[in-house]
Amino acid sequence: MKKLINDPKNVVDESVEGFGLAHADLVTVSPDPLFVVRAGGATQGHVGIVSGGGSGHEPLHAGFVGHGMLTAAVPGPVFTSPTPDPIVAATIASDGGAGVLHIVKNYTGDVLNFETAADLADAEGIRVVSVIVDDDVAVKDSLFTAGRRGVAGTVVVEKCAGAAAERGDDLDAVAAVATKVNSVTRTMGVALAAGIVPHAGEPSFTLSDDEIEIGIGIHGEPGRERIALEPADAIVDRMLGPILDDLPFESGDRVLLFVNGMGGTPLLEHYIVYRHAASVLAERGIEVTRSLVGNYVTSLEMQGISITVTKLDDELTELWDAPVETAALRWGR
Amino acid sequence: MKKLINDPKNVVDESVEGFGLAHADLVTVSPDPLFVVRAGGATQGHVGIVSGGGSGHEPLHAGFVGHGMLTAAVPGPVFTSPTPDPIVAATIASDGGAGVLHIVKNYTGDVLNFETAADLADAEGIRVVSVIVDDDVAVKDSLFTAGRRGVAGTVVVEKCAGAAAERGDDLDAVAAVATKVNSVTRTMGVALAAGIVPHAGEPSFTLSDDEIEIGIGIHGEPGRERIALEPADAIVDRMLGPILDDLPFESGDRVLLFVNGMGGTPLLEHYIVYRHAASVLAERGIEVTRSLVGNYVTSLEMQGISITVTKLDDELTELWDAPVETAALRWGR
Amino acid sequence: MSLGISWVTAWIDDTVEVVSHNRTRLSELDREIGDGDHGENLDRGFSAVKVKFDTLPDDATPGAALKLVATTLISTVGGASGPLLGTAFLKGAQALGDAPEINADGVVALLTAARDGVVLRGKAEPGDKTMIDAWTPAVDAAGEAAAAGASPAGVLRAAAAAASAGAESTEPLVARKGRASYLGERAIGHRDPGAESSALIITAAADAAAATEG
Amino acid sequence: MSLGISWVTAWIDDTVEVVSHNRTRLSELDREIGDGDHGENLDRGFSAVKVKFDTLPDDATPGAALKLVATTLISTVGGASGPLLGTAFLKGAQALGDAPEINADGVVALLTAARDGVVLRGKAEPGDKTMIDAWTPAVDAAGEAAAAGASPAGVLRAAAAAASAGAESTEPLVARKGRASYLGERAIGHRDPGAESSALIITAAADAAAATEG
Ligand SMILES: Nc1ncnc2c1ncn2[C@@H]1O[C@H](COP(=O)(O)OP(=O)(O)O)[C@@H](O)[C@H]1O
Ligand SMILES: Nc1ncnc2c1ncn2[C@@H]1O[C@H](COP(=O)(O)OP(=O)(O)O)[C@@H](O)[C@H]1O
Ligand SMILES: [Mg+2]
Ligand SMILES: [Mg+2]
Ligand SMILES: [Mg+2]
Ligand SMILES: [Mg+2]
Repeated sequence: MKKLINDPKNVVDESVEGFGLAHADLVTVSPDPLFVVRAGGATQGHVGIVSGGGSGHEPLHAGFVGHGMLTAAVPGPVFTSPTPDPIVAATIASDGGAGVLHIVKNYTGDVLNFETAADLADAEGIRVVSVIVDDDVAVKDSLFTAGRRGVAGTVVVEKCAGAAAERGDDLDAVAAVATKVNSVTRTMGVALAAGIVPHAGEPSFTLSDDEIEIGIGIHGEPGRERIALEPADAIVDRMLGPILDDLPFESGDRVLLFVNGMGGTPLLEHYIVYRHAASVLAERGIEVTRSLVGNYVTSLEMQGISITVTKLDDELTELWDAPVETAALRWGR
Repeated sequence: MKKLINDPKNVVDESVEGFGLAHADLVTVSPDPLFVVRAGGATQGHVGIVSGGGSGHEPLHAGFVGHGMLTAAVPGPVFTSPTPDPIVAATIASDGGAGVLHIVKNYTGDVLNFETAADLADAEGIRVVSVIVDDDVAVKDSLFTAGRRGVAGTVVVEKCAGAAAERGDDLDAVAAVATKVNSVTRTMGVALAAGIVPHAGEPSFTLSDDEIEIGIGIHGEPGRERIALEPADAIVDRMLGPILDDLPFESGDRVLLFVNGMGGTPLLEHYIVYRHAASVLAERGIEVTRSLVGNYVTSLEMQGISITVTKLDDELTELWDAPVETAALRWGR
Repeated sequence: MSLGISWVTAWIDDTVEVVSHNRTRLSELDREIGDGDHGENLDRGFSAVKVKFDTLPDDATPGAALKLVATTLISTVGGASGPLLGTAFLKGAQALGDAPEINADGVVALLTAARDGVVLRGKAEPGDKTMIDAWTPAVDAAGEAAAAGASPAGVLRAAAAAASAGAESTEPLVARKGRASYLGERAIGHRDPGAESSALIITAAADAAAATEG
Repeated sequence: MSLGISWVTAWIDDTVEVVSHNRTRLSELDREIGDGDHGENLDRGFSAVKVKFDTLPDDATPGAALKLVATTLISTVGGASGPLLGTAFLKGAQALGDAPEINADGVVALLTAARDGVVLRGKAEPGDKTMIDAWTPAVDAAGEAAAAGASPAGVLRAAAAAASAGAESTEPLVARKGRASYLGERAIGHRDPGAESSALIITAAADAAAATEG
């Protein structure tokens, strides 16, 4: 394992400290308990939005703290949900008197820790509503699984909910926006090579030189099936099929097409994937009206990508387009 | 080699096509000869700015085409300078009557092909001035080398020159800004693992599991020396030393600190590097007034980073802060 | 023959050591069917517990000591296992109240409350390939041993044996909770890391009791 | 005994084939001390030349044919070698003017102009570990052979031998131009890919001339 780190134990603390130094105009870092909050803190009278989860998915979540998106982010250890304490602290710091939305990716650990934190914040007199993101179509949502995972679609949820909070929606309305975005968002991922968790020192799974893993999550979990490497276009077909059939997305729909890199795949390849995905959507009569391409929800240095499609209506388009000023997403300001 | 590509021969064409589809609001792609120009083309009465070079460094250069930065970008084959034809075509498309600046990274191939293109554009009646970027302190600038390479500092040159063109500076003034930025910018890079050129199928160089390569360029060329892996902070010390001593940067200087990922290193690590770099600068009394962190000038999926320091005065700060709206860099609009 | 605070401290000391010793192995089990951090998570938690125990008053009740374990795990482990094991210890502690000594029935009550706490939070059933597959057989075996008149140490010994067998029994299962559930059939053949660590913790309790009684 | 358009087309056909055949090897040489694309670059260029040559009129002069090679290389190769080799062919073509046939002195003029073109663009000197280390010995040997009364094919044979030796002579050198110059001492022990490809091109010219003379 080769990484630009010092002690594996300090990876998250040092990285978040560096993040705070680099973006002092946007955020303030609380070192202990560890969370990242907008410079200036909560906006009085506005709903606060807190998200978080294991580290290793950067820029998610701290990279989305700022005007028009998150109020605070809580980075856990690498690939491990944070404990309730920092979530509670971040929730208190994000409360501007209008309550706080928790945006939680659907993993047992995240759900349980955020749940506990919400109870504790409630005991402090802060109203908390939680929305669970579960956009990953690779996992069957049934009684026999922990349900679909929350993956790249989280960015879209955070962006739109953030815009709703910024325009002054109340807590239930902001939560409704988050729920709505989640309900019209589907994602599927593929890995060519796993990342390496610093304290583990070995890849989470090993693929031979002609294998890829379809339906991976963002924590180095193995995926749904392992197949022989195919041309990019064929892989995109494999991924888009389940995404489009699931909602389903239909001819005439307007969508956001989001090609997300898992951290170790060059941008050159992202756009090759985007090209074919766009043409498949066009063939099906689905109109891509917004796009996002790049490393937004990563899995350390995993090689691979995910494709996310969100069905847009006028309201979601307006919320997507609203000004945002964060380290990783910025427009309109 | 595992990549999300179709035929290695079509990698650049398909990627640029995808880029054009994803960012149709910002750019227009000319497929043959291949170049990327601002949607709407040249701004009448303003200086045009064209840059380009081998592909594989994305988002450089196409990701910087748009308001406040490049007018056009010319992507060559992977790691190979484009030929004069598309450069000429991009130059013609970028001319708004006030002449065109070529920003050229200092590689023999880029310099020669842009030189030829400038002659040909001149023959078409377009005034072209070229500025060569050579910010890489890993290479000795002497009669016995091809001179310093142009690496990540190119982004800073393109940003500030773009802002100067946008505010209406004439060609000589825009070129003077580019030359000035280059003269106060220094960069050094390190690699933990080389990228793989699609048509080569093998890494450009091979490092064992405890080796790193100091002073690498962005084309997979081996670097200045190969050493045993060290903690991030020690590696940063090794890189910053030559950077700071070279200009030199001195106590009281205000600077932009730019930590650039080479493509395969997670953002988590970028900020660990940033953290220590910031503290070294602080110790030396150098004030970091602007920062940039992320994958901006990459070398396919190379694992590694570069550190760039640019000395800022009021003018350069203003040009850096000026609105920019491109696929990869966006603020103020 | 009952167990007091010295048993609790011996149990937790043992657990700290066993978890640290098995850190890599537990993370490796987790890498097979999860995200490879389970050993790391527990080790972070129990290292913190160790530090906290240094400040535990000598006259603390077993319940108070286990509550300290619970809150420390909840606030340091994270992931799924943090809230789950934390709740197990919290509910176990509540079951003990402020009794200074625990008899055989007390041990059964402790284990039962702990298991119920995990179910309350995680909603897993036996056979879902989770830590419940260690806890539930342990609770059952403990009840039987107590009914048969075993000592507290004997009850824990029976619980530990059942927990270990329970952990092993997860190997052929498909998971229905936690990350391993994403894998479907591919989880078959791998032992659940949380069941394994719970068996280790219950075994540490039995070892400590044997030594205490010894 | 002079060389005409049929020699040029045989030369270029040979070159297309030799470059394609050596594509991987040239890129591997370039990977050692450059960026690993030299074979790819030249193969892209000469493949394009092959296509262009299909439309070459039967009565084209050698100069016109070589000019077509030049402009095609310039507009398809890219990198450092594109403008450099392109200029070599361009200047060589200019040296031939519109003469239909080339004698021994013409061959020397062609090679000299080509080499001078490379120097004009790239400013390299002999010993800088570049393609110049193939071209300059080739020019010198050609001049000597012509002075000694060799046939055009003989002149090219001498040039080819010297170019090959020149390419080999780059191995112990430190590079002072091109990407390899970044490596300093680490370039020692590796042959310069551009010198090697130039030797292959000049050798193809000699082979074609030998076949033409038959
Ligand atoms: N719903 C649940 N009920 C009971 N135990 C669970 C549940 N979900 C997960 N677990 C247990 O948690 C273990 C994983 O813990 P750990 O690796 O520390 O957390 P994470 O899965 O968040 O990385 C699993 O092996 C399983 O035993
Ligand atoms: N200034 C120069 N003068 C002469 N030849 C040069 C010069 N710079 C580079 N070369 C030649 O170009 C070759 C590399 O060509 P190529 O790999 O195609 O281009 P690039 O270096 O742009 O990737 C070198 O091996 C060397 O022979
Ligand atoms: Mg985890
Ligand atoms: Mg090249
Ligand atoms: Mg785990
Ligand atoms: Mg090369």
